Amino acid sequence: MKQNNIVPLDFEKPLFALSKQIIELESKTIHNGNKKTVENLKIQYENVKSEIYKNLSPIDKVKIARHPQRPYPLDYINLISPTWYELHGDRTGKDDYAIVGGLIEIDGQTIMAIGTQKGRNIKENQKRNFGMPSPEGYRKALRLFYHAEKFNFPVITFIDTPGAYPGLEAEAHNQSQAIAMNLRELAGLTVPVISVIIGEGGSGGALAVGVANRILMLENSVYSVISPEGCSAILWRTKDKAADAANALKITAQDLFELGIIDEIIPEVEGGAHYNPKETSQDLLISLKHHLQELSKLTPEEIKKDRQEKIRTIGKFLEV
Amino acid sequence: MKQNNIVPLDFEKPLFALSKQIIELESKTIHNGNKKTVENLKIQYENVKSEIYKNLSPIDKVKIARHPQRPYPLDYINLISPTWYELHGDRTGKDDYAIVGGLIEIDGQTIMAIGTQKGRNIKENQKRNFGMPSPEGYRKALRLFYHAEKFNFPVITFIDTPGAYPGLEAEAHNQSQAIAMNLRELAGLTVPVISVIIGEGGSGGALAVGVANRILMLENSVYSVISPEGCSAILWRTKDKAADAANALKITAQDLFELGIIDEIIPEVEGGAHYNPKETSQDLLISLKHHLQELSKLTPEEIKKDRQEKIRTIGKFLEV
Amino acid sequence: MGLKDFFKNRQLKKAAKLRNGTSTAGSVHELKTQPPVCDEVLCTLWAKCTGCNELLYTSELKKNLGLCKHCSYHHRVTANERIEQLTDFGNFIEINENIYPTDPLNFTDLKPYKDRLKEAEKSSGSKEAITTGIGTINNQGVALAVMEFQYIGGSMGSVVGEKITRLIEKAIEQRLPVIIVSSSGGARMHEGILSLMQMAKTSSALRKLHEEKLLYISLLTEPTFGGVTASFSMLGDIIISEPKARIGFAGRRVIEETIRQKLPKDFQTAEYLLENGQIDAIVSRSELKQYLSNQIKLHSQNKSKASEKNGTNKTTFEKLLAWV
Amino acid sequence: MGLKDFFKNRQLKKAAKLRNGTSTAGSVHELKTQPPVCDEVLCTLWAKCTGCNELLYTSELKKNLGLCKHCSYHHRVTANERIEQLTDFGNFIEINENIYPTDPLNFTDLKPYKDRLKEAEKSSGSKEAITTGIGTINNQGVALAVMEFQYIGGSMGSVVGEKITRLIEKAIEQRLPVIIVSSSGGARMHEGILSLMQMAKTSSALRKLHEEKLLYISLLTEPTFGGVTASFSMLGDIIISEPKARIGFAGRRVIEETIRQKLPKDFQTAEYLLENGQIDAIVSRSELKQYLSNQIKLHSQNKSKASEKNGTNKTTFEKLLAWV
Ligand SMILES: [Zn+2]
Ligand SMILES: [Zn+2]
Repeated sequence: MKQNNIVPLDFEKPLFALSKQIIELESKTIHNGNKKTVENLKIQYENVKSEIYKNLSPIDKVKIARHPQRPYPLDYINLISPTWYELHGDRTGKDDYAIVGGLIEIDGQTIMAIGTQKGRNIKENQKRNFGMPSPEGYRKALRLFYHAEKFNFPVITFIDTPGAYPGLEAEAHNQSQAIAMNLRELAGLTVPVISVIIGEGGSGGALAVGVANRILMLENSVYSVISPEGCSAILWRTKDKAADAANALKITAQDLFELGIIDEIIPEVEGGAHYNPKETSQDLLISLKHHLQELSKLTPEEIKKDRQEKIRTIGKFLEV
Repeated sequence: MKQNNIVPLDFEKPLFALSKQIIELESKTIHNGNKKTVENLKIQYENVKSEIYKNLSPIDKVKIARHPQRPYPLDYINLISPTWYELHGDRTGKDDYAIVGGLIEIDGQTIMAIGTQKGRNIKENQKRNFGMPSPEGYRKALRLFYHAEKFNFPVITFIDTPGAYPGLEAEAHNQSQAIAMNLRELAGLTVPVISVIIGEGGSGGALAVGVANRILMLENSVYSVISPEGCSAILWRTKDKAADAANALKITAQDLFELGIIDEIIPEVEGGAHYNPKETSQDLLISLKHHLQELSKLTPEEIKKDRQEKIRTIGKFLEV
Repeated sequence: MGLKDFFKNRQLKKAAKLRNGTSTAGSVHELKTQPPVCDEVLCTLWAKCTGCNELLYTSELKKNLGLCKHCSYHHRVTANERIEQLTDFGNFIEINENIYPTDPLNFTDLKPYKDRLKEAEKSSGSKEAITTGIGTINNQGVALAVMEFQYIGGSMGSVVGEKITRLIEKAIEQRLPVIIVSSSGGARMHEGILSLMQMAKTSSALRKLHEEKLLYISLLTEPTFGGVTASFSMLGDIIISEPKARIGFAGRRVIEETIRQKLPKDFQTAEYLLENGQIDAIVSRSELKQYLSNQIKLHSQNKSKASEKNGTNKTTFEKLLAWV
Repeated sequence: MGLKDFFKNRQLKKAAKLRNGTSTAGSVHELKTQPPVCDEVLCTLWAKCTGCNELLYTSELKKNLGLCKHCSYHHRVTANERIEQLTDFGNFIEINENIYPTDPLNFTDLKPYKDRLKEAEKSSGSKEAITTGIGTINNQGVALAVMEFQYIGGSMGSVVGEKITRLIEKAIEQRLPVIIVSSSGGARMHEGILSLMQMAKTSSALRKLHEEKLLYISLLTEPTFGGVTASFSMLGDIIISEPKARIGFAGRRVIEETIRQKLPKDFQTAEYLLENGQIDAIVSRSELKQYLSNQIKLHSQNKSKASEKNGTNKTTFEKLLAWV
């Protein structure tokens, strides 16, 4: 019942209020026998809680996915690997901190881990540009993809980004080409690639590190061609229809699973991974191990073919 | 005898003075019979001329190699190929005009031509940075090397550069790595590479487009690990010993041929290629055709091996 | 004979020619049997130049490939017009023309996606935002895709992705160079994640094309943005653009809102891209066919040297038809 | 027993150990039979820290790997000291130690090159600007090259180029990772074009290593410039640097003269390079051996999984000796 300094989301506020009430009442009633009220409140709490979290709307999930305390790639890396050797830079002029990459170990096997990394506070977000990569970030990732292929490292990407950065320099340095090259070259890798959407999967900026043999999503993460707000602004011609857009776009893990885009949903603890990063990371690790194990049975050419065939089939159309 | 608006170099001044004298005298003596003097002067002219050009010192050749009217890559390309499709840009943020690249044709075969390009005047030199490439220029060249390999185009590089640009942005964008990558990747190409030093071969900045199966030099071009002026400043601790440095460094085509670095010296007309670019370009074309023909007999793997073995043997040391 | 009649006649001739040639699954391209589709500007007698505001005869503008005779501004042309401009007379056959969009997400914003599709077909005269096919350019075979901006802003949904992918696969099968003419606002939101994934699908197909060492020329035209630029459009061996075309990843307005400053006037123009090393050349529409033709020739003659003994190098359209 | 004696003793032990092991062509590394070579600063009792000007016991400084105990400034160490710091006790054997410089151009500036060579050998205690060999790092075999800045500014002439090239060839032959520790002012002018061409030679060898998918870690130390940076130094799969090391292509003064402005203070430092995406990490000397060891392990364990059944993965130095 203790919320561990978790910042409540709007739809969680009734729950937090109840929790506060219970705690207050409990401390008061230790010496008088008013246990019955507390018991009732606790039952009420559980009911409210299960109702809230059972009926999360897509836009609620967007809020959880963007929760400022949600675990980021470096948190998961820290929780699932004994090793972390970060490798920096695109070699041509910039180290983009919105993308991190380096070596981790799973079951004594070396893995190239890549993540789009948000900051925890204003200062860190200035450094990491709120998790919005520049072309140099994608080119760093590409360098590390090649590195992984050279040394036979499977690649795991952790995705949590609002999208590629829409900035002047980003355009001048050819954001489009940086993303496009990653799409093409990821498609051609002969080592396993597993992508995990851990928060926001923001359009092309996410896909640029998300062309994979297996795509996993955390239960409360979202993945979309455009942000609900952006979609609302364009199609509804107002910024206020983000919730409608979130519904229409089919962006939740459940939606994407049903559409056949993703391979597995990793469960989160009630309320979201930020309530217990450790538990979520262990579930994630089990899943990663499983998929790594499966993919290890394939030859390099089969791994590449597996990925390309997976991508090839995506799309719905009518052929007469 | 007419100098075609050629700017004289210091050691050519006696020659230009004589020439002027002859022309003046000739026009005066058309109606009086003073032909004898003119005849004598002409004989003197020829003697002076052959003496001057026979005894060019290394620093004289440096001056010819840097002559502002010396033909540049685009001049030769224009003179030897019916086709010129320039390809621009490194795809990541800049088109460096100090390096030009594109497709030409020789004997109905497509060739990737790359050149380090100086400007003819101040404005053009601002654009082309006096022929000193930036990292982006070398990366453009690298992109075109890969393009050439993909489509089975032999590569011809025309080299005339004081060197890679020593600038702040150039360092920030990793000039070193840009050059180094070109060295490594040129060594690995499976299509023929022929390099021609047509003017100044300035150190690593020249070598970055000069790792080749065949290295040719125009008769009055130079190729050096450091400019004579730079060497003088460092080793003589004065800027005035450039001539001595030019001697010591062994930088002329003749020197490099004797050292086994280059494969052929392309003759220039007396005084230098700028006196007759057409003639020099035709000699160059004949030579290029010859080497292309020879290299066309090799398989891709043999072409690569030929280049690597050529490079492998360079160096003088004592092994006991 | 008026100009309109001339065009119609010419198309009917082409259609006849094509019909005689084809006996396989590929059907004749729409262009060949219907009158040219015009947007409002082009179909009135006069049009105002977007570049210089001069008034132009629309018929003359059309004859002039959509270029203003005063300022050379390159007006947008339809996919059909583009195909006509680029390929040899009568030598283009559409493939996969019977792939239609669906509404996989049951998407409705202010209007159902299904309705938008119908309207788009009606207003653009095109069945989707792209036409793909096989044709010849100066007697050289080519796999050609042309996007239709009039169809929901040339947006890429499942159909565009599938058609491009199949075209690339066909090119690999037949050893043909690929040319894609882009004009798009980006991914088609109404198909959600499925449209995003078309970026991966087309890029993955291009990875195979790359491995096969076949030429891919990407032509960028006004405007090319978003998921299209960030996938197949920027993956050309050769990337060229028409003059003044606006090309970018993010839209100008979004960037200005993000960075809170005005952008330079030439930002995201073809000229800006050339300056910033992103494209190989800017080619005027009047020289485009020759440019493409020469590039194809330059990129095939070295390989073909080996096979010279097998006879001529030229691709007859009849040969191509047999492949469709 | 004084510290000096301790060092000497230790080296003699190593030498003995090595001699027992080696029966092939490779001879024991110089380090093992001669007292450590000190430069003027290190051999006096006290030294002034380059970083903070504090006075330090030279013996203590040496024991502390050359790091200042006050400010952690990384003082330059000799190639021999570096080898000692990185490789396992006694487990390094020099190869190609009998390659000597010549004077191919008969070069004389204010002084004949021949004289400079003699002086350099004397002042540096090294026979050239590099030492190459095979050793182990935490029981993992490695091909190691360490440049000696004291020898004509660590400049690369024919010998440096040849030794690096041979080391890489040896690594390919024996399937060993390569580590090169750079410290150099650039190419050696006194060998003219021959020194320039060593850039191509070493890079060409690295191209082969790359194709063989063997690991190459480049360690940049104070200072690394010119033709060395612009060839093998910048071609590492992993490129790391010691803190505050100055690394670049052109020298600071040359750039300031060219662009006519002052450069930022941290320009061309390791920290600047990291910020500008040019290196993977800055690693303190005290953690260097462990870092290298872990990287080698990380880069070999996936491959070795397949060969697990063939027994242990560890490289004994004896195995390595047999290869030299
Ligand atoms: Zn106009
Ligand atoms: Zn200190």
